[in-house]
Amino acid sequence: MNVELAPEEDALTEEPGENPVDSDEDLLHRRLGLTDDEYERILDILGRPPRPAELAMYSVMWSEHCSYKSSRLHLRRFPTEAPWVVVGPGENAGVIDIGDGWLAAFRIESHNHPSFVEPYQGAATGVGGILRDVFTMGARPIALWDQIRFGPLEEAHNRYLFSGVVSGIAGYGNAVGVPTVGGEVAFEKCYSGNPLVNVMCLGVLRREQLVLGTAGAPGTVAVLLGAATGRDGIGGASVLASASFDEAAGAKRPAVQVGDPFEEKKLIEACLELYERNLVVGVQDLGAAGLSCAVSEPAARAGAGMRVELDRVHVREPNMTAAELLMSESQERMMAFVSPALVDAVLAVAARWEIDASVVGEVTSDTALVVTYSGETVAEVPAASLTEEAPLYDRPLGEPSWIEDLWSNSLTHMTQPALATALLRLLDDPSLASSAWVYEQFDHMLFLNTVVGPGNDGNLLRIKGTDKALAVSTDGNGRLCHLDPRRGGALIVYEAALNVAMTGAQPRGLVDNLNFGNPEKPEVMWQFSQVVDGISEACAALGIPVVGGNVSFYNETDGIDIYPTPVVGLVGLVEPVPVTPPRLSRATAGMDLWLAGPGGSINLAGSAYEQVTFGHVGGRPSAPDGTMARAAISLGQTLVQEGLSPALHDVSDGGLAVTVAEIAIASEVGVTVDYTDWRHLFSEEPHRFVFAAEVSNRRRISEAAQAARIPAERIGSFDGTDITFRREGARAVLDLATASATCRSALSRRLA
Amino acid sequence: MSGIGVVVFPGSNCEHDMVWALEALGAETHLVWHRDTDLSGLDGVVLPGGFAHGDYLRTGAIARFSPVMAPVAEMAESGKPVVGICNGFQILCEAQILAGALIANRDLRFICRPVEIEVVDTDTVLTSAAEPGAVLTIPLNSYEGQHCDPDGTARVVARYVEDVNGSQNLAAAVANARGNVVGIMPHPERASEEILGSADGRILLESLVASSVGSRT
Amino acid sequence: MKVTVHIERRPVIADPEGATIARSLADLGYDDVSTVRTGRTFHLEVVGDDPEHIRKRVTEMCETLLANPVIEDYEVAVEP
Amino acid sequence: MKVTVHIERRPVIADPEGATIARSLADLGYDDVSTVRTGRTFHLEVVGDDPEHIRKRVTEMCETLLANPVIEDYEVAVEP
Ligand SMILES: Nc1ncnc2c1ncn2[C@@H]1O[C@H](COP(=O)(O)OP(=O)(O)O)[C@@H](O)[C@H]1O
Ligand SMILES: [Mg+2]
Repeated sequence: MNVELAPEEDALTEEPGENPVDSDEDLLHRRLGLTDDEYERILDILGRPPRPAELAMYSVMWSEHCSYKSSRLHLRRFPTEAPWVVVGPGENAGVIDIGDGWLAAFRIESHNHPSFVEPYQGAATGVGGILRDVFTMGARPIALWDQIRFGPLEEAHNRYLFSGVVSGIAGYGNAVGVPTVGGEVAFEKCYSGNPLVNVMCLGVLRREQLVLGTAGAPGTVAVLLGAATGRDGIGGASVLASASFDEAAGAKRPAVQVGDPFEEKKLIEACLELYERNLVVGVQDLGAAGLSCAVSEPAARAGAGMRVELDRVHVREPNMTAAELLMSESQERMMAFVSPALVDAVLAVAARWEIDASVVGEVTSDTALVVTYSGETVAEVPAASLTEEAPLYDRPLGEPSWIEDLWSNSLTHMTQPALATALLRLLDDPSLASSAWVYEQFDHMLFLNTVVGPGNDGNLLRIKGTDKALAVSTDGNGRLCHLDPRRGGALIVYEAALNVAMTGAQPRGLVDNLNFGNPEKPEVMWQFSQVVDGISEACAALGIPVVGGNVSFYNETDGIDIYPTPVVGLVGLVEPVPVTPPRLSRATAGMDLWLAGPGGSINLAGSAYEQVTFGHVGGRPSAPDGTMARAAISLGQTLVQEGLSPALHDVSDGGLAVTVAEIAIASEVGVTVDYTDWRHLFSEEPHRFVFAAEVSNRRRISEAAQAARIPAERIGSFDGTDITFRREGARAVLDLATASATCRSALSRRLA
Repeated sequence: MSGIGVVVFPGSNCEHDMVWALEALGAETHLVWHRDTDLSGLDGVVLPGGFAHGDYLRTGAIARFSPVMAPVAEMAESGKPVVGICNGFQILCEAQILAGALIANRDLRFICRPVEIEVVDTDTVLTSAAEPGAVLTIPLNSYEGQHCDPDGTARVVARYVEDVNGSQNLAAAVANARGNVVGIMPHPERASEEILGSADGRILLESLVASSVGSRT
Repeated sequence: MKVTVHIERRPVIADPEGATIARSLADLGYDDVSTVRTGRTFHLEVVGDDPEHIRKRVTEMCETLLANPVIEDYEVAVEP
Repeated sequence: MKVTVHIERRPVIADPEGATIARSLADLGYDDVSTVRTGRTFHLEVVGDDPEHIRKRVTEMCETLLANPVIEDYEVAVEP
């Protein structure tokens, strides 16, 4: 279930085997989504034909979703090291050291296909799944972020998916008692048949509480905790995650899983008590591939084997087959590995929290995974053969024939629009407008840590009992990545880093969620490879380690792939917590408006302006500049830490015009912006941010900018009740009330 | 055991926030598990926010039968402060210790944002320190936040300045006749520090702490 | 035996869900629906074979837990 | 005319709420209840007098809005 990056892994890279076109669909292994070559491989491993339950296990464990067979080779290129990295990719979540014995654990995951099939439950179980990845590490989950993408709201089905997904996140996240403090929402045609639902979770823990997904020494007992096992999402891992939507919609529906946030809440509290009292050797959550994954991965990590008795699994339905029990994706389950002497203590904790628990297996000294059911041996396979020995594909890459044309297809000789109208139109675009309609349905305040909440750039969460705060921003931009996957991949990392700096924090670690089309198409694999390089380059330039992630392929409908849409979640650290945390709402009348960043260049390629105004997506985004990025980040940090600015906002979607308008709207104060070339107002060139500051700080700000080696100039001031763009002779005026009303109601109006 | 008890039901999630906010005011607090039945010595008790028993069946419906609710009812009888916040308010209504019931918000959406409430009755354990007519900004965080009172017997302690969820008489907080049992939908503990956006909730928690100490016998 | 419990909101009590559904039905062109009221159903499997006794017990369950007398009415049906 | 719609989760789909209700009934001493499944009911007032036509329309409404065909079954009863 997690990114396998082990470099020592021998890359026995193959061309993926294609089934003959006349493929006999009745062959069980094909019905389970295994290719003939993969089946051959199983025969080699076992030296005999697999039993049904064994085939079931291989099919889910070797699915794209669980084995990363198409992506592993590329993911190895990510920079994953830094002195503060405690656990890198490969475990359930990445873990970094934030000082004084405190660690932060985080991970991001997608639930795209399930959310398409059933938006409420798909999104809800996505939240449940990412939470388990984090508290499996010993951490208390403190916050969630959701990144959701849909087709245009003009289509009823997209409205249904959007509101269903938002309700699902609210329904599960609020009830499970973990605040959803931020995220991203975007709308593009390419997501119409194929919404993207990604969720990130952050947890904190004391160093001594860190737990890994290992089975421990022979004799260790496997205890299954939580919900009873039923026929939920049977085959979901291999089928839902690898079949494309058009088929999925109808046929796979019975595989829908239902989330139970109440069970998960009890499971969290029970597990945290187990960790506190040192009652477990290791823990593994049950997600995709359910029991198969929860017994094989920990055994493989421990280089051990395991005996599992399926009869002992507590079930919701009678007469389940061994295969069903092994593949079931029933939610809210955890596998704890416990030394025999402590089993009773563990069962007592489970009883106190009112969750079911059953002893289902035991770690053995060999390396075989042996599964019995009603007295019979239903499976006997090398544990590692399900995980480390999963197929690894080096799929062909091909630069798309159309990319050059796309680059040369930029809009030329545009004339200056009516600025007020153009801005209002952008503020009314669902992707740019206020997402308050979304985040006000999420509890984003629980735990009293949310010092900078939704509606700003990065979020800032204080860690009570310390002087630290963690900053998080999640960012993606399918349009830029479509135009240039390599630059796009780098640009989203730079945006996230700048968002984090807008709270005064220093970037510390990154998780990525790579949402792509069909990897069997060379252009898609090329986009994937390019994005990995782009993210790697930006992370290297900023010294940010990648500590985990997730890959979602086959995001296509009727053969049309989505834009390559990587999403990154960046965690930063700030200490001490700023006395007056910066917020977009903190600009006041009389303050200067500053712009920091490389001036000059203008590029509207991939900009919201071209998309919203002309429906145009073309041209080539500018190459990012690592040096300038570092300078912008360090200036942002200085301004916050020295209290020189109460309101900072990076220039991203919609360019300078929208960015400044967002501050004015949030602060309920007018602003006047001086400009020379109107295109400057809509260009989304990277490494730039605006900020509000007291007039008395001018000198110190200029010095700080010089010290950081980045241009910073005053481009206007806050006052009055209008948003005004001024050039000698010309003035464009949009009254704040209209701007604000339009921006705040853009989503609700379209959903009413 | 003295001080204020904060009850933990399976599914509660605001108990630690409540303890944090009360202790910041110098109060002594104790977490009380829902199966505990000995509250002797406690000066007051808070039923915190959250989703007791997952809000299944009806919000608060299952929690009201937890063993702890018997002694909570006795404390209410004896005149000691009993305060329910959000889910705690719902539980007190289900237990019919407070009048009315809480149903889904008018717009059928979860609402998490600061709202303005006006204190209209300062003769209760939660409002004694507040000025009559004081307008406080306190975060709301509920789906079943619409108070309805078919018999019209509820004593309204605070009103929403704007109609946010359809509550009858704009009731944001209601009390029993004696004023020692109060249920409130918005979360005072979430408005207890400037760094979190508002400290308007402190005055309510200070009232609770003062009346708890005052209730000692 | 199988028992079905129907729970209805008392007519005087607001039914935001019903109102919202009626509105969205109208949006979808089903404006011939004048009102929608929502209710809940519980299907119970109860051990025993005396319908009268079982009805009594389930009625008790409604009084104590399944229904909220302040805002709801209920109906118990024991299937033959 | 009055139409009643009953909505049930498909049997294979988990019903955590029903399970939780069953557990608390047992806590209250009603341990003779072996399972609880939850369902929803909608009472519609529909303009018109042709029962067949109305049944058709309401069935449509179930498919599009009232039920979630992915995990739920429904039943339409037009009252005479
Ligand atoms: N789906 C969502 N859930 C919660 N908060 C969201 C969501 N989408 C956007 N937000 C919040 O709205 C604000 C603006 O989002 P966005 O435009 O993505 O910020 P940025 O442009 O800085 O990346 C951010 O604070 C973000 O946390
Ligand atoms: Mg930003």
